Amino acid sequence: MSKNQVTRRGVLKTGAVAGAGVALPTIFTASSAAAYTNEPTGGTVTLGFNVPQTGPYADEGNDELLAQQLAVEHLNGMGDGGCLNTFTSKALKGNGILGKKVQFVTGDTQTKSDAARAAAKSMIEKDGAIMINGGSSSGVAVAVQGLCQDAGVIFMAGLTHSNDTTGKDRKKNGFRHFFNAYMSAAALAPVLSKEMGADRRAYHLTADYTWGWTQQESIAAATEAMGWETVNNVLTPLASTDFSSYIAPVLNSGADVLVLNHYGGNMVNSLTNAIQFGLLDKVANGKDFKIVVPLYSELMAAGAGENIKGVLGSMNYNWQLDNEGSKAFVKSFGEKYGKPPSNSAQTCYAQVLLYADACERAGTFNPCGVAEALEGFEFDGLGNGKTLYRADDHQCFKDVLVVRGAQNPTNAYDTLEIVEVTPVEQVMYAPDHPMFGGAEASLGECNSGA
Amino acid sequence: MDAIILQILNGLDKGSAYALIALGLTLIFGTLGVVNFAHGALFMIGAFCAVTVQRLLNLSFQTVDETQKDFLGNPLKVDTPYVEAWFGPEIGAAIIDWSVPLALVFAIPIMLAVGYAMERGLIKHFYKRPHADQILVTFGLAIVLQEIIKYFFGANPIQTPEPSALKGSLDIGLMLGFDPNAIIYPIWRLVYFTFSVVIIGGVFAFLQFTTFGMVVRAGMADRETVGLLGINIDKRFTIMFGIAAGVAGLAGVMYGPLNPPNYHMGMDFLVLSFVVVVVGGMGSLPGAVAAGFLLGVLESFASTTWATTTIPGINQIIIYLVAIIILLTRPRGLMGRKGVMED
Amino acid sequence: MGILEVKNVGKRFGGLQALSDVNLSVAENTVHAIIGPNGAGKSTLLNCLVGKLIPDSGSVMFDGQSVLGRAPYEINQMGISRVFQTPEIFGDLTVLENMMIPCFAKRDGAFELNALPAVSQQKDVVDQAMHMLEEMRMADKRHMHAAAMSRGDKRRLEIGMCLSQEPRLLLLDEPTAGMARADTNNTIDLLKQIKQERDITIAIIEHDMHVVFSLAERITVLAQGTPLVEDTPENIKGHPKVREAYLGESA
Amino acid sequence: MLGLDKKDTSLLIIVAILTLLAPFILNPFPAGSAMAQFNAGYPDLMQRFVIFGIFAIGFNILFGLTGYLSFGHAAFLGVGSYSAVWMFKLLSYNVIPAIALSVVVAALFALLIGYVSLRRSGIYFSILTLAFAQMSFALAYSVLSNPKFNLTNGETGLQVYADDPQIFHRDSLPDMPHLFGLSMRSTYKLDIGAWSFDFNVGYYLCAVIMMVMFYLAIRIFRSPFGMMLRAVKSNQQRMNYTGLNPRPYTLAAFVISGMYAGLAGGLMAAMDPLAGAERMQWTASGEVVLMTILGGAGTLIGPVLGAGFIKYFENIFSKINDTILHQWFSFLPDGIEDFMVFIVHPFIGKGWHLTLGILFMLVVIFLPGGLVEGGQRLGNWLRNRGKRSGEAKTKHEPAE
Repeated sequence: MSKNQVTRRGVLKTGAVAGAGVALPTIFTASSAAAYTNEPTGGTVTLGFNVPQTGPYADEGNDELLAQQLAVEHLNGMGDGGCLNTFTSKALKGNGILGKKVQFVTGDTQTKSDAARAAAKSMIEKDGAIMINGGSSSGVAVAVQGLCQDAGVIFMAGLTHSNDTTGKDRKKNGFRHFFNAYMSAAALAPVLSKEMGADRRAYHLTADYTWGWTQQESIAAATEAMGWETVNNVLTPLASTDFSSYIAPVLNSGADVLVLNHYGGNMVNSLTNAIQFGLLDKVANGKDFKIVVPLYSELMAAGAGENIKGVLGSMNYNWQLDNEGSKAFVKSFGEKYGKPPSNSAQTCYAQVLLYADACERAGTFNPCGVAEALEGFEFDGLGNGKTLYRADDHQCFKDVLVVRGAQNPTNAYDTLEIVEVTPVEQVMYAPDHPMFGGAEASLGECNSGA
Repeated sequence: MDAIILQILNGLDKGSAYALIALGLTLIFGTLGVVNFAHGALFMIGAFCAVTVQRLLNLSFQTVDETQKDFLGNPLKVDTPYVEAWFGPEIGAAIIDWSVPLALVFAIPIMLAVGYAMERGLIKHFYKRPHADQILVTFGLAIVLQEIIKYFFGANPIQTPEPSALKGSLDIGLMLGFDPNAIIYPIWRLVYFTFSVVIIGGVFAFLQFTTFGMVVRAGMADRETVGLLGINIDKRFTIMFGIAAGVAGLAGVMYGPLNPPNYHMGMDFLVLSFVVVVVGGMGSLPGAVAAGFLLGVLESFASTTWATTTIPGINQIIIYLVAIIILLTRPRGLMGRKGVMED
Repeated sequence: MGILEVKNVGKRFGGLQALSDVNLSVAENTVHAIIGPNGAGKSTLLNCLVGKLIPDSGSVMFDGQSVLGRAPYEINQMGISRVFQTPEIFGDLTVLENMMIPCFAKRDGAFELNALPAVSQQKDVVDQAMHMLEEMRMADKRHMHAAAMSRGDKRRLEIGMCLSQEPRLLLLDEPTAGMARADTNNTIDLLKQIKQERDITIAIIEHDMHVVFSLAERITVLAQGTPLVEDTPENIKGHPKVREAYLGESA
Repeated sequence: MLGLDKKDTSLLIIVAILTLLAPFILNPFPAGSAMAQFNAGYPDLMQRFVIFGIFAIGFNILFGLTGYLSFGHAAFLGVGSYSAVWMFKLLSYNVIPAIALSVVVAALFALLIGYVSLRRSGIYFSILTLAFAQMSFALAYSVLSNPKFNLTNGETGLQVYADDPQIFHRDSLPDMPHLFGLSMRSTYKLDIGAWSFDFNVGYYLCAVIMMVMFYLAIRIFRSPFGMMLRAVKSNQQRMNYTGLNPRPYTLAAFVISGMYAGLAGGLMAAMDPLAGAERMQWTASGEVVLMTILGGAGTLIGPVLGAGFIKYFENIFSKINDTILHQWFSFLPDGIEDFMVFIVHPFIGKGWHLTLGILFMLVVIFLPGGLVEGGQRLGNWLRNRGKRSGEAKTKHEPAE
């Protein structure tokens, strides 16, 4: 084993130091003989799962981790629960990836860019991870994506909803399965108009950072195009825990819809506060007052409890989605973990399989080959239905779900109901859309680390 | 006008939480001379008392309902809380509905015990250590406590709703002769405000009118002299620590319906409550309460559209800005005593 | 014209007139004691001299320059050193370091960013400090933590620290308060020796009449914030007003 | 040597040897073995060890010497990082101007904040620094990242984009931070038998800078200035009445430690050209406090040890997941294996905060002098034990 390692790394043996060798200086850890960063040479290949394990998003990270572990089991042929069968690409054989058994290492992003990059680096530099998957915020996704680009490994983003991830910060080595703020807005606007009418006046509360702004911008643009008016947009500090002072003036502002451009704990609290103020029981401008939460997640729904009843929002995926891929995945996940998968879990699961499949189809782990195989890849299955990985910006295009908090949930898992599945055509946009960095945005060159 | 009344109301309501936490912090600091960074954690533990009571009341047995399916297509297991089985569905549901007020009863002995254990087990050994050491050890304790809570309750917030009778909001504006919907305020927030006024009043009355309180106040002013009088001031201070913990805990229980408790809520409040205490003046009870309400109101006004458009980002920094200005102009805070915490 | 001239100084705290119309002149190279019953304003007066308090009215001149409005460290740099009632030393530092700090203050002024050379290489300061330690008969304790010393030693160290600045005026605030008789006598001897060996003016605030009459050349008696009399010890002893205000009670 | 006495010289030499040989010392286990996950000798972590070492050394100059507990030092680190990345964006990826500017800007920032904060002492000072740092964080995270005036790039973090001016950039230079063309990410890999060691340019740059900063810290500790700072901590009253003005001394210490923090921030950006706002948050300031206390405040080597300890925890301990635990205990019978995993589980992986909190409390309670005191006590105990057994022998011998 040890000797093997010396030779396979192509090290020059020197006479002076018997059994020791010095490799040539190279960028990152790829040595001269390796074709790309962390080229797997043994019988195994290592994936890096980078999710928040501490901090407020730890539960979501844990969900992602469970899904990724499930994906590894499915890849290694320890039973796939029928999931692989629903996947239109048949390249995966249940014997790992390219015949190599899949191993994984985990890192803790702490939902902080710095910590996430440190964790990713550790997995790349120390554990030899060939790709990084997961994450639970856009800041982290953009930061880790940039790192993976420099390091020459593939980055498969987890939950990241900001336009920037595949917009102005898009990278050749980075891929996003999750949908984005623009798509949320495009999917929501027609439903909002249908449910609430075309002459609504909207009041926006927006988390005061990049994601919040892009989300607000997208929603305002899409709803204004339907005839809505934006009465006010108030920026709330990310560190806020109580939103009462922002909610209090809403009713008296002439608005009849409140849009909460918040995520995670911010959203749970702002929605709870809004319900406390009884907004949903009020009538404004002669219409029933409504609340919209553009981006939903199962954990946020759980945190907000009964308050989500009747509140509209959008999701990338929901376990209640009725297609074969989804059913197989929910069954497999549910039997193993005793609960249905969340939409970020599904994204992380799909990303692992998509990566593995691309490797198989490309016949290599070389990130440039893998990227090429993923670009323009069309598939069905894995939960979302027909999906395209667009070559221009590495964004997945698929149907978007508009969901609503259920009035009478029967158990802890069906608190959200699917209102409409917005077809992918409606949420399509040009790769050089101004909200996505315009014509200047570029993927750059693929980096394999060689 | 109505907008101003609304923000004042909101500020007082926000401030009541700050004031309650700061009151406990100041009690501990004033009596024991200890800077307790774990005070936010006590607030958090209080909130999780409510969560626990809710969980206990919802303890259920499962029956299989063949007519319904769960998400995997298996027959649905329906949970029936024991209380509903014991007291009948209606009374049982009502008991569960009132779990937050019930948790108050439950939280008092728990918080007193936690406070007692903390003081005897840890804080006691730090009376003679430098303030920096006290800050550090209680900071460590705060981390440990919140991680323990996270281990058992997870990182996600947990709803502890108010009783349905107290849900919804009141149109105060209508009562004052404004247009409808001008001043709407949630009932539970008014309850919280009233509650904190009662608690604050209770603590002050206790210190003002009981012999126990008089000794403690004397001890706060001059510990050695009271000790010389042969009064066992340490024991009383232990009890004061328990009371301070109790105040923080009750504040936490009642806070649950406002914003669902999560494991890091203590840390979120910690920095803020220290700013409140320092602005009020270390060791001054009226100062802490006044500063709590003052900062609540200022924060409320800073978050109005008018304020944020005049000075962008003012809502992000208002608290710190006020702290800096006050500390530079009034070295010991609003009502601080000389020589306290200046070594 | 004395080295220290206090003219018409008044100081009020709220409703309490702590000092009113205080005039005091301390002649150079004398030992001048300020005595008075409790609450007579001795400490307030002292604090006005060293910059801790600023009087409401009047002037305080040291060597022809006003000290009013100056910070304590500036007044110290003018040549006034103060010994506290309970010894104020650097408890966490060694005895030698304690003695070196005033030497540095003497050499480098109120602030000097002397961050790179090692203390041990500052030969002049080390020698000066060692010399003073020897004079104070504590050279053998130079590596001890100052906080670990006996009270008498701390007092001697503090006096030594003040002397190493070669002040022109040494202010002593009840230097023997709380001391045993033997320690008190040692301190008296030390102060006598100091006075003999150098040109220095000493102003001393004291309760203990034994100390006052062993050391002082002039005495000012303060009562209720104003100087009652100023005279030689012999005259003070027999002064009826003083007996009435002070000695009568304590004798 | 170098103006240090014998003891300090040997300390410096030990630190130098340890840092230079760190790639070996930190990778004691063969690359493929089960213990390899405890290896810490990969470039990123080694860089962090020394960078946070610098940060903690600087913090210790303020806290350890003067006793002023700043809860806002992370702000200087963040400012340093932002300055460095701006240099990358405007000039080129060369690290020299970036690091230089980060120190200068951090110094100015520290001068400003210190001048105001040091008007108060004790907890008032702590709260003032905390308030300034939180304000800086809030400004950096959102206010200063608005599209009109984007100084910090907010949540995503400031980074270099292809359309940045980079006026001195040439195509022949690497497209990442470099020292006159030598990329910070170049790594020599040395394989000896089953062992594998990384020698990274960035690490060695940081290591050399840390040794210089450590050396400077020793000089400061031993200088009259250092003595004055300890005097500030010991008795400000006496200082005032000894003709010394404590405020410029504390301000100088504050600025120096701010410069150390800025340097650390600049180096962080030089190793990884991205500056995020959260490195300015008060919890980040708390971290450097933890490091310093854990290692031993006021001691020379303590903060470096503390920094290494916490970063090791954060990066190595947090990666131990249940799968790995099961591997460890797999030699045990099934029931006991599960039980052991159950017992250990809360403390590792995602529970690393808990373990850290407990350790920190234990250190503050039982070892106020930190790990350094622990080491000394252990040393004394061993020596005494040796002595006692020696004494026992000598006592015993005459009897025989």
